Amino acid sequence: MSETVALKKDSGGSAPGATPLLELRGLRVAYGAIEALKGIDLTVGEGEIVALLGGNGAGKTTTLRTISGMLSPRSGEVLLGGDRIDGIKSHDLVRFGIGHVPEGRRVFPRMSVQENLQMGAYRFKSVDAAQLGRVYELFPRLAERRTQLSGTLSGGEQQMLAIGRALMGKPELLLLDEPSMGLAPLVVQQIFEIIKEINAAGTTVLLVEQNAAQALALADRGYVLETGSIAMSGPAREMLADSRIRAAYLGEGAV
Amino acid sequence: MSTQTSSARSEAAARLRKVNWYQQPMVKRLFGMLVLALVVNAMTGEQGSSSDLFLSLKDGFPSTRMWIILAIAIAIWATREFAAEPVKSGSRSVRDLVTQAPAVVTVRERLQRDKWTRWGVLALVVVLALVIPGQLTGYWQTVLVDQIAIFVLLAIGLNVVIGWAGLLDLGFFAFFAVGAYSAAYWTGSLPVEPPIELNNFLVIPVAMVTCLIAGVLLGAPTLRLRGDYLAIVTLGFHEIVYIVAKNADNFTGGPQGVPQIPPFKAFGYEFPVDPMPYWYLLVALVVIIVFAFSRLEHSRVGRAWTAIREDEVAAAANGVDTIRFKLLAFAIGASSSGVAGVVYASKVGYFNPENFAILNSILVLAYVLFGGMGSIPGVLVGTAFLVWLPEILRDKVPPSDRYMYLGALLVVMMIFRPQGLWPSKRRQRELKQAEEGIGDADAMSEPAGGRI
Amino acid sequence: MATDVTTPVDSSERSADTVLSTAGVTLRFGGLTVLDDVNVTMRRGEILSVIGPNGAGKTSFFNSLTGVYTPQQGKITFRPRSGGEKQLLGRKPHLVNRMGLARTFQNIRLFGALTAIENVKIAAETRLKSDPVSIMLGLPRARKAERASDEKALTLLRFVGLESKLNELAGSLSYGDQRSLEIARALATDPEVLLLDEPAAGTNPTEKLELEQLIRRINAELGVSVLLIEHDMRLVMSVADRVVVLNFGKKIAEGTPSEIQRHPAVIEAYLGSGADDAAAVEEMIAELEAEHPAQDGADGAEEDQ
Amino acid sequence: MSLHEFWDFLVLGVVLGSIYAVIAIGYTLVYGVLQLINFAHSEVFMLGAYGGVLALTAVEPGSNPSALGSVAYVALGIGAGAALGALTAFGLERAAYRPLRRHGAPRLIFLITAIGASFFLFNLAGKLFGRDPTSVPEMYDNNTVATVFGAQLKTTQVLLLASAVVMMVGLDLIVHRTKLGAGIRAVSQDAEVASLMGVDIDKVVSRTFVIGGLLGGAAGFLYGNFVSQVKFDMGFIPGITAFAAAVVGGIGNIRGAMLGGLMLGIVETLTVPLFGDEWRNVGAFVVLILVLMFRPTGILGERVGRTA
Amino acid sequence: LGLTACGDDGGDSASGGDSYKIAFQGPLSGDNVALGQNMERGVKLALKEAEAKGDLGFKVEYLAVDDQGDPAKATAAAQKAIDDKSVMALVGPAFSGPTNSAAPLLGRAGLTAISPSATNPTLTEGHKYATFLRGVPNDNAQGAGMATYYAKKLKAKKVYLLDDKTDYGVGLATVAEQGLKDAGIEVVKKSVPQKTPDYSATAKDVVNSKADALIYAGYYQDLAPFSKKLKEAGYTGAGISGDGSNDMKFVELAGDAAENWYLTCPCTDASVEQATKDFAANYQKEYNVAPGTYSAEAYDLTNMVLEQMKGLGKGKVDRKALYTALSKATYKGLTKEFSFDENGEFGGTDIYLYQVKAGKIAYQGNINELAGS
Ligand SMILES: Nc1ncnc2c1ncn2[C@@H]1O[C@H](COP(=O)(O)OP(=O)(O)OP(=O)(O)O)[C@@H](O)[C@H]1O
Ligand SMILES: Nc1ncnc2c1ncn2[C@@H]1O[C@H](COP(=O)(O)OP(=O)(O)OP(=O)(O)O)[C@@H](O)[C@H]1O
Ligand SMILES: CC(C)C[C@H](N)C(=O)O
Ligand SMILES: [Mg+2]
Ligand SMILES: [Mg+2]
Repeated sequence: MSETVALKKDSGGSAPGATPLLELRGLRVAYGAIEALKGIDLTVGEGEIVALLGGNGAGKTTTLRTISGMLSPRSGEVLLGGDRIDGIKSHDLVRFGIGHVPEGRRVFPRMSVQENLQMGAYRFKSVDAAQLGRVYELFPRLAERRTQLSGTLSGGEQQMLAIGRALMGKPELLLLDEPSMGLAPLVVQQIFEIIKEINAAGTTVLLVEQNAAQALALADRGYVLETGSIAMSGPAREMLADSRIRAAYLGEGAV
Repeated sequence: MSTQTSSARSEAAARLRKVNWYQQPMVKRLFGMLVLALVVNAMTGEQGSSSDLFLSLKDGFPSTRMWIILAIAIAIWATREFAAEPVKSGSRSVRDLVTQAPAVVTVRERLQRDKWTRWGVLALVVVLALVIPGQLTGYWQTVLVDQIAIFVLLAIGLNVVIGWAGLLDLGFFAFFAVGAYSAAYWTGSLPVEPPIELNNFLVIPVAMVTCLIAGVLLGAPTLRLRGDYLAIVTLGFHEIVYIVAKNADNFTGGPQGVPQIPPFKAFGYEFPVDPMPYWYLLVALVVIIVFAFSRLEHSRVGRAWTAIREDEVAAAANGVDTIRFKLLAFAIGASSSGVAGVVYASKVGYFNPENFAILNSILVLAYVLFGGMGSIPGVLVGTAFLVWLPEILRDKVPPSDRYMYLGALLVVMMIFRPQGLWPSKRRQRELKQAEEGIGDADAMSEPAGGRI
Repeated sequence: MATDVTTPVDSSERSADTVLSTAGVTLRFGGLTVLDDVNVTMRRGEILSVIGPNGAGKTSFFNSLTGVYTPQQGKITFRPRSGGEKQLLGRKPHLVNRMGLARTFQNIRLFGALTAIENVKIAAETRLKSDPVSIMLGLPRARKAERASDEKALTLLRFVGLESKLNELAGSLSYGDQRSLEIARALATDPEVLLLDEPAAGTNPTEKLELEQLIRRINAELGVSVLLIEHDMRLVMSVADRVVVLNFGKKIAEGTPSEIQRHPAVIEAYLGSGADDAAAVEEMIAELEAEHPAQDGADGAEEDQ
Repeated sequence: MSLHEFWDFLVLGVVLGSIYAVIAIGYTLVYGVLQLINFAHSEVFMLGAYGGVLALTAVEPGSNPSALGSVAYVALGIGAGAALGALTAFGLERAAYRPLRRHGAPRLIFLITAIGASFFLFNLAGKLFGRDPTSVPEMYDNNTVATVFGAQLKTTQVLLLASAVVMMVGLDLIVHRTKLGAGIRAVSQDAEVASLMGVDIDKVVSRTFVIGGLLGGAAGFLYGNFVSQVKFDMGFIPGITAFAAAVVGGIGNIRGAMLGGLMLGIVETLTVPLFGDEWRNVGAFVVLILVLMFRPTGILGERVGRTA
Repeated sequence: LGLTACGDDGGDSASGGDSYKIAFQGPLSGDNVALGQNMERGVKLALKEAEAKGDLGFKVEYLAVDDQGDPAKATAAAQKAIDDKSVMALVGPAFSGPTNSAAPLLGRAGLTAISPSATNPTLTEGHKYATFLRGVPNDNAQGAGMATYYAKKLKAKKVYLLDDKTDYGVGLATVAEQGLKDAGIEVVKKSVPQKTPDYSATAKDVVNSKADALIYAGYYQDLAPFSKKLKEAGYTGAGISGDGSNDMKFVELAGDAAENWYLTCPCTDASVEQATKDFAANYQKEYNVAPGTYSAEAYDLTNMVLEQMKGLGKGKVDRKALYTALSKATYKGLTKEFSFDENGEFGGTDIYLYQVKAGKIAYQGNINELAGS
């Protein structure tokens, strides 16, 4: 019922789209006494790639987990296409077209590649063969290893599988948590390429990355999270040029 | 196009976000209380009968008792829902009055700071432990010696294995049996003659060594197994020891058991039937063992155990000889269990394989966890309490229902206070971290997947 | 098979200087060959980096060196400073560690519920003698050992810059601190060779720079040889003396960083046009800077704790 | 032991083993989703037995029911047993394990809770239904149905074997062919991520318990019928053996549980003529230890170790 | 902690001299409770009647001591009676195993244990338990009776002899084996411990052994499933079991499979024998069931104890005196005349045979007479 509609990419790509697909308003999230998000506001326009940057423990993962319903906010709102979705459990949220590729890949190790992909389509009555074909087209490596147990895949292959699995749910909004972590340079490039392709095909992307340079090179806009608050935001290209960003996240001239 | 889908989405979102009346926590809690009331009603009802299976159900549902219990349940629920604040603040102020009173605070601080105060308190506890039981009736003295003290000794040993080294041992009681049979053997009470008959006191070290060896023999082939597997293998070991005790009639005397084991004798003094001398002996043993073990806990050995418990691979990679330390834990635990076996055998004078039924291993484990795994005071208090409880219940509830209450208590305790009565600091931290999703609080195995 | 692009080193010099060498190491899991005839030689005092695509067998190589896995074939020889030769193949992990090889893990593995100093002490104590009996009796020997391990742990924590967090729980430290702690713990076993598995994964560029410094200091100040697995080429290129490249379990190249960077097989299998990509980003930045005259970024990096 | 006798005992072993197999599946299923040794499963089994007997007592089969009547009674017994078993398992999960799951309690806590629940349940059953055994009403004439290699197969044995096979095949289909099965497998491997795929964890866990309960309860009734009496503490020994069987087969692996169950049933039964009845449990546990020594994760357990 | 609170909890309140207690020890919970209950009711009935008559001059109360039929639990249970200083005598322990473990304690405490049913022959050997008195013929008689019956009456060729590994079962089986062998009968002797859940393999073994007769030396709770499995395995020979199985509960549990089983007992059927008819009626009235195995014997022994207490007189009853009196006394009870030799052993050797017929345990009469010897 909530089939994703392919949208053309906003040609301008710089400003938030007219219709923000995702909106966070004053979001506060805490683990027990520790407040990990201290009231953040963030929007992702339809068709955009937005990069969320920040140091370790800044709260990036927490943000994504809150959006996909694994954590519930202490206060604040999460809106998807204008509707409040905070408080909805993650397994229900899947129906709203949110795909989440978690930190550290987390494939189902004792299922084959194909079974993992089928799990991605769990929310549908049956697995859409065409979509499966598209994913295999996007990741020919996975097609080769259809029957291999995914626990024995290499890190990069697992990352591809995790993304492919999320795509099987035909998400409108794809949340990616550090997709380049622990991957070989070549694979990192491939992954970024693929993200670009997915986005071009109409999926909106919220990308969390440590690898700031590449993330910003890819994204339309960016946010920087520092200890639970948004420290900076703006068009990606401008952020790339910002000297503070460059000092802190591109490793230039520091120390 | 997208307007249509988005309106469908709005509806779905609104529906999913809506909390129906029956989903309200308050209502759920009411429901829970009602179910609980019915369970309590079943627990406290008439003893059923195998010739009329419906007797107890017919009698209890419905009955006046049922209505009363339901009313109480609803009253408790209502107090919690509607008058929680006054009650809580009341109890808080009482607690503050007690815990924050200047006198209490200074005492606590002195306890924390001053080593000598601590020693003083400990000495006082020991003195009380020596004096008070003298005032009890014979029955309770017997319970204290035959059960509480013996189980305490066992629990301290098992605590080393599971609380410190994190090895899930479901067959611990088997070592107790080994100790008891050693005592029987070396005092010449078994069908087979020992090479020389020993004084019971001398049997203690012999039994310790025997159990130590048994511990190592059991441990060596099984310690490479993952936690859960270790559990079932040790359970199997216990079963095997039990069955051998029962069936190797020519050696163990079989199910008829071992009669007439002589009591302790020293310098012409023979321990009488009276439990008190045994009590002093056991207190001495407990004090010595507690003293030695707590030194161990805060030494490199204790730290190595913790390391193994938390991450065996990392421990080995940092030079910790994991097998050796695990065996050490097994052996130490087993030998203290063996001591308990000797004292028990000498005290009661008669035992048979049923004394070592498999349920006991599970019980000791429950005692350790109830008290607070890894914490010596916790284990002492928890075991004493749980052994005492069924005894006191004997007169309060139908005797055969006692273990029903024990089981219920364990479940409630694990849900509301999983760290145990008196947890160790380390263990509490582990639990807290486990709750936050960092690491695994027991070495039962590598986490095979995510947490649920 | 392996294309060795280094200028061959004088063999006598090599053997004299070698601290660790593998010969024909082959590891299989079922039908899968994870390491295939791997020959690697590490010189005393160098920083040697192992790179290669995901699943190339780097971690498995570490696991084989440290006794976690036992390769089916091959020889692993360790030459301690004290002289002699020791075979490591098939040795248990703790014994390998005692000989002088220490490691960290790809996914940090600390003892989370213990404090920072306790973590380090556990490692330090494996080098000290005190038996359970003397501990239980509280003999002076045991007390002395306890003091010694305290001191050693303190020194090492100071070395990695964690002296202010001695009594914090390892599990509650920040990611970067956990990394440092894991390294300190490894160092506490007095290794001659330190094996680091992707220490820079998941850290940001600033933290990477700090890590780079730490690795250099370990190498220079403590005289420990370092074997480093890393995907971050910037770190590898700047810190490593030499680089070994694995692919599909085979060594495909070996050489200095700059040689490796230009090695066609390595570029194809591993680096891709990554170097160019980075360059492209640089270019783009330069362009942008030209457009918007540089902003003042004086109050720059305040983000790291 | 002559060959003929061997077949005799083998048949008995297979019958006993198939019961163990069905119980073992309950352990393995729960272990799969919660990594929990559900000690209380033996009580699910016991209550299932009582469930069947209660239902039969309520309808009171006459002494010699007709053929059709026999079938109806057996079906009623199995159905009621399965129902009470499922209810017990469901209640257990709700009341005891779910709260623990909520605060991510470590597995040891789960284990002790399970032990506590087990104590509670079997003593409660003793309280409700009396502590001495109740006989299972006769539902059919226990005739010889077939002869295999000279060994006679009785109605009871055929009934048991057939039901066990049906249950096992059914379960295998559910787990490998249905979405619920996919959900169970996903939750067992990574629950959090499963929920990201749209799997409702609570529901899956709950249903897993219910399935295990259905099987355990039905097996309980069948076993009660097999040994002709039910008793409040009847769950303990078959429970432990079935648990061992699950481990022998490789815990978490459903087919392994079936294999392990059969194996232990056969070994246990063959021990009787070879060494005497008193050693039967030793046989099972010796097999357990031997298997684990050579295959530390059980016969069909996973072999992939974790990379450091 | 709480321990101190229970100091005043023991219950040694009485012993003023006008109130005593008589305890009964046996399985009152756990397995084989029917056997314990039969006796407990006999004891209670005796006490109740004495109270109603009111000619004792002091009050006598009842104390239940539950050993669950388990030797391991018997010591703690007996301790309860020992600790209660107003307990003057203990009827029981009911089973031989628990007697073996508890009697030493009772002996040291000087508390008389007078058992209506513990039949293991060795219990009285060499007077090893100082205060144990047996009020029943021991299993030398019962085992021999079984053997005689098989040899003479049923002319068995091969007997499968199974014991349950309890003191009672082993004792009985040993005697029976001897008797059978003396009569030239082939014997296959095996043991299956009590509480074995599944008897199908053993039943198969019985059939395979081609024995034409079977002796089960154990209690009803195990015989019931065993007999069912025997039937299922196609065993058609004779079966005989002892007093441990002689209870309606056996028939209830085993159903059809119990048919034709012989049961022996050193006890008579209270409802049949003339002397106990009144007792049986009162019992029936009080408990709404017919008296069971050893109900009447327990009743008799309780009365014997009461008589001796009365003889000692109010205020003069103590454990020691009572034991001395009892050990020398002769008492003519409803079932038989009770007296003890210097080991505390009972004099008689009469064993009676019963058989399950049409779902009832039918009394047959004295076994030796029936066997025609
Ligand atoms: N399960 C948890 N329990 C308690 N605190 C947590 C938990 N998960 C995260 N935190 C804390 O919340 C804060 C934000 O963590 P988060 O994982 O969102 O950071 P991040 O930006 O994703 O970092 P990284 O780059 O390391 O992935 C940190 O201080 C972290 O310690
Ligand atoms: N215990 C094991 N059982 C089976 N296969 C294994 C095992 N350990 C590693 N492998 C396989 O060996 C190959 C090499 O893995 P390894 O972890 O060594 O790669 P890596 O080079 O460290 O990769 P990455 O850069 O992603 O960490 C992979 O295909 C992996 O699946
Ligand atoms: C009550 C009786 C059946 C007891 C049995 N005669 C025994 O000695 O144990
Ligand atoms: Mg993160
Ligand atoms: Mg790796």
